[in-house]
Amino acid sequence: MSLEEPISPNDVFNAIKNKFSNIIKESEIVDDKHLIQFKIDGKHIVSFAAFLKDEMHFIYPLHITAVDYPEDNELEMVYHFVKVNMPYLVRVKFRVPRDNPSVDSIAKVWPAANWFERETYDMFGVKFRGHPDLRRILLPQDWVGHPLRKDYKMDEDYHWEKQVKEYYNPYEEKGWLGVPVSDTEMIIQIGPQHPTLHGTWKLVIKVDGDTIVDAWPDIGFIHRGIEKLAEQKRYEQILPMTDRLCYATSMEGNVLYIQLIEKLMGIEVPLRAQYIRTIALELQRITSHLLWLGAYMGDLGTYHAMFLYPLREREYLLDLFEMLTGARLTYTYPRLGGVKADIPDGWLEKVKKTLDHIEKHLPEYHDMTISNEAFVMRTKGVGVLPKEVAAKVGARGPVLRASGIKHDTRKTEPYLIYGDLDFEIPTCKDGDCFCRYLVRVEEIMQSINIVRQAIEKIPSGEYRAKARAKAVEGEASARIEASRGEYLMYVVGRKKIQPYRLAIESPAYMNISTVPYMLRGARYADLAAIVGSIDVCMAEVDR
Amino acid sequence: MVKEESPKVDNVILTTVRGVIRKLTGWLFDWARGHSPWYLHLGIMCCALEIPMAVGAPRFDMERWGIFPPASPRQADLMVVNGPVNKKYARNIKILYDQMPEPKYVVALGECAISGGPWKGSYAVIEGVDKIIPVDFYISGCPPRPEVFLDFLNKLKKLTKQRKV
Amino acid sequence: MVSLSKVIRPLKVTFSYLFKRPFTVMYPKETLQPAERYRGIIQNDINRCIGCGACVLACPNQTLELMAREIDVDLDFTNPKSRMRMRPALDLGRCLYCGLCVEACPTRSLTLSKEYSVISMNRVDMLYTPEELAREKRLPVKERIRRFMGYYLLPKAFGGKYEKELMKLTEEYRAVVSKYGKKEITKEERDRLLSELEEKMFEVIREFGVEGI
Amino acid sequence: MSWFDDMVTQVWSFIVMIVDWVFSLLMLPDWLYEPTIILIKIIILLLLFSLDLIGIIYLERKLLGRFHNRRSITETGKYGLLQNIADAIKLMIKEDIIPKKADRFLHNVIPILLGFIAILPLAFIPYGPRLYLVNYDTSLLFILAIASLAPGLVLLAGWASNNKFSLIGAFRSGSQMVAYEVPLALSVIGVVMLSGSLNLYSIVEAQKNIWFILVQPLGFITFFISSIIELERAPFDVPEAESELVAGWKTEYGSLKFGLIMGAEYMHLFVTCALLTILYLGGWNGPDFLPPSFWFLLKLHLLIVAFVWVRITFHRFRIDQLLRFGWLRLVPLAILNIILTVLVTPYVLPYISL
Repeated sequence: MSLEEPISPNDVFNAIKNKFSNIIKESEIVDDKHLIQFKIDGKHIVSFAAFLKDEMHFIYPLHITAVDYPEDNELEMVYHFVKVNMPYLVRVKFRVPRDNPSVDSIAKVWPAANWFERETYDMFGVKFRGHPDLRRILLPQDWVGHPLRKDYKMDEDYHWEKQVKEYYNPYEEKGWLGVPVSDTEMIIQIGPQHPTLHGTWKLVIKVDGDTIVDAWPDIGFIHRGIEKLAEQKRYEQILPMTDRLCYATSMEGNVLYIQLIEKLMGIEVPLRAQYIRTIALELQRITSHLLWLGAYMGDLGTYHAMFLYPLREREYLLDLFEMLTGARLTYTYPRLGGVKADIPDGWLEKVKKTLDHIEKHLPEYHDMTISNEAFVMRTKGVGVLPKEVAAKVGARGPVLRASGIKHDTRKTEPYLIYGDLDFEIPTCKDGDCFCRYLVRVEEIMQSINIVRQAIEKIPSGEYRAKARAKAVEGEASARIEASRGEYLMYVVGRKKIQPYRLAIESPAYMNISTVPYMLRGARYADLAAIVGSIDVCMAEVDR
Repeated sequence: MVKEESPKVDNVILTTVRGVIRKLTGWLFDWARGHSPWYLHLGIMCCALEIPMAVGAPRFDMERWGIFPPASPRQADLMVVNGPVNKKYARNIKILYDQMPEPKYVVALGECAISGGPWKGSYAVIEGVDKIIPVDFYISGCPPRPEVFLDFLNKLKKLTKQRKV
Repeated sequence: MVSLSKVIRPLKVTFSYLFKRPFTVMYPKETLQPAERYRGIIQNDINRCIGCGACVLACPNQTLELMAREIDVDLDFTNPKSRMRMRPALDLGRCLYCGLCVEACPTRSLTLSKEYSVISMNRVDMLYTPEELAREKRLPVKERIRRFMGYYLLPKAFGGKYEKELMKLTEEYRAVVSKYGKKEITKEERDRLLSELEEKMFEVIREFGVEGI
Repeated sequence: MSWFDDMVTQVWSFIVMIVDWVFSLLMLPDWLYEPTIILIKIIILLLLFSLDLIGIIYLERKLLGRFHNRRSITETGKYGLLQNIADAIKLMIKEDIIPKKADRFLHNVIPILLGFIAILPLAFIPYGPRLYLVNYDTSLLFILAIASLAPGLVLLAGWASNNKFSLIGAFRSGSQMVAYEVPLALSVIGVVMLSGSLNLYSIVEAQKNIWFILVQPLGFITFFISSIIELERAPFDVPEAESELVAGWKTEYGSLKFGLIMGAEYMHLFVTCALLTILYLGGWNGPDFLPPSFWFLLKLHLLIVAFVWVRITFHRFRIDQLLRFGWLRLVPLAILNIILTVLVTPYVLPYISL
């Protein structure tokens, strides 16, 4: 069974069942929810993961988190796994005692799980035995308490006033920077506010002369605790928070959240609403890629012409979104059972005209980049992520496809109406910055082609089914193909109108964790090209 | 010490001359400060896509008001905070604020910077930038339209007169 | 060697832009019309509003709060039965412009306006009393703070340690008003207690740094 | 064309008449007469040059806008003309911060020295047939010598601001500038061979009926590219505003010092474009409907448009690509250019009016 060879969910289910029959307590395959679920005994998670990775060729652990049940004094660990061209998600759950829980870490088997386990330690206090570098990831290192536990008191005031007054830097004191530095090496901190980092995260680099020896990304500078806030708000009130998840693509956060709640409550969505959502998603993908193109070019050369041409095209698309939803950036447009309001008349013609305009300008972008000697010299063969490393390390979306792996949720698990639209998935071979540019521009053309097909086939009909949020017992997990990669949300519903636990996994979170693998051995001046090519959206990473 | 001469005459001449100079330079300095606000953008969250990016883009061009985005805080005099400030990032904002030379203004842009916006009540977010650095102007909007920032730049001269720094 | 075509082609593209019309909208003279559905600052028609509080519940950020109107000043706004005569007030410093309250309003009195430009020098300008929300008139800073005494919007507007102090004072303020509502204290005694609390609140706000007080 | 000469002579004779009147009034000694004339010439030159400097900065920012398809600087003054004056005044009234452990004296002196180096070559550039301050026989050599002082000062600037990043930036820009004086000088040899003299005035004289760019296209390209690198402008601004160094060696310089450094950068741009026009585009030679010095300024500003055009289209190079590009491509090109001129001169000589 190679990595990309399609396989039916039942064979996977049976293969796993008879391999691990002794440790599996419960196992079920739920067809309408596209889910294979196992409840296993926690001690064998490492062998379970190793089997999935080596024999079954699963591509990466999509998400690792925990749910806190204080009444029966237990924490439930939830693992999601994904296989290319296998439409069902594999969810593995097991219980762990609540006071100082400890679990075997699968980071050795799958380096992609490294950051998820650090985050679960940060938020729940679950100690992962054998984890290479178990530190807090989102909260400051000297934070006390684990916020996502139910009994976490929120008024414990972290001493940020003291920090502000005396420029006290916890890192120097705690000495996590105590990395062995030989005489020719130097530690450089590229601070949270820096033009090339496209957002507020810190990159600590160990430089030997001009080559980078090692790199440690440090995130959490806009961590807002969305998952904790979501537990206090009703289902409709969480909607405005989801479009501030990834601000460049807020429609994707909205549609994913609404689809998750519809899956939880079993609400049917009329066909026209599905068409409107697909068109909005694909337009949002074009906007996000154009934004990345502009920011990346501005990164490679200040005041470069290509810094502003894509942003000009993006203005046309923002006007379209303003006509459709009422806001330029934060839409809150989908509602339970459909969308807030129907398409305004004359909107579809305007969309067609805008897409023709963008298509007319794409060859101009190619002239300025592919046939521009300076761009080719800066990006060819820079920041290479080979195919096997990309799978192991958990790169997502365009970064994964640029390394040659043809994985796209729109094809593996067709949601909305992607099933009956024909489009291909662009991939590239050698996984360097130049390939990532090619993959993203090709994706713009594919999205234009998708929107055109959807506009022809859009049916008339009502745009929203009668549906109200109600308290539902159960859990659900939904995933879509966001512009930065595979995007997953997992919710546990209890008797109340508010979600008991809402877990959000963002693709850019994993793409940032691949930065050290690209930077090792790269040249110091290539930092801008490599970091820029990942298309990082920090609000989605820090949640 | 020539004391007996009429001190009033000297004072009158001195004060009028000094008054004229102060008036002229006052008007000139305000005009200069109003017309070349070099801004230091922090680019924290969604407002970063509206104010520095969309406003710098060809459609709403902020360079028409003379904004030249310098790279280092040493040469900036308008600090635009455009996102939520969380407890891990507070220290960096204070350092950047102190590095900027003296006639400087802080613009709290968008709901997150004014009052923590949608994240009020979260354990990690500080409610409003004015808890860390003195804020001169509040611009509401989530995110505010690019025209609002252009409106602000247009009125910057009058606003700086009221806010004597 | 540097292949010549890879140098000439990009130069040709940028040269062509020298003669194209700039794409800039000259803001003060030509302004872009916001779209027909644009979500600007909300607007409330005081006569159609029945004070049901559906918008207060729908708001994800609790930026709306029911407030006694200017005409019946000494209404006891603490007991829930007098809700019918109260109208929503807004704190624009925390409003997300998401439009959920407009959808929740049963009598369609809350609508979205096309205005979007709010630039102010102090934090209190962002609090909108029901009359200001209906675009009737703008109160000066001192009157607006006095109107907001006793409501939770005022302490929430400042946040941090100011919010804790003001919240305590607001609780005392509301206790006095409800006592007067239940006829336990006389009008003069109430006014004396309230003016004391107002002085303390102004002290805290002055420390926060709002001009014009 | 001659109205311009008459106007200049009238103005100059009027000034000389005033100086004589002042001398006779105040009975000043004779030896003082010559220096005051030179002093007045310098003052006039600096006044005109600062006007042109503001024009250059305005031209560059407007061009940046037009290449980006946007309209930049329209709000200050009539068409934004007063923008640079506003910037200059604002920079004057900013507070001046000197880093704690930095070398105070050097930190203050270096921007002034940089400005001085940028202004000095102005004296040797012939703006018109009779419009020049000084006419030395080796003025070209002098200008190239001044240009080679800049890397030393940049290194001192980086060291004086006591900041790890600006020190790295200073090393890089120093190495970059030193590396590119070699092709600069080599490409000039071709012109000197053709015109037979180091004096800028006679070089322009030699180009009366044939511009050296037609004879020396290779020399023009190498000089153009190496001067872009010398000025640290966009496609090659590796140290300044590079990804990991916030603003290269200019990080720690605050208000007026930053203004001086930026001004020195644009003055250096003016001097380089002047050199380019004199060496290759035949300084003030041009058809008769315009006075000669207008031709000189027109060509100069067209070259500034070319500099901005290159800045817009190409991305920034890495430091190693830059140095490899310099040593392995520019220097051989320059040497090839010299060899070619040796072969070509017998055919070209009759056209050159010595």
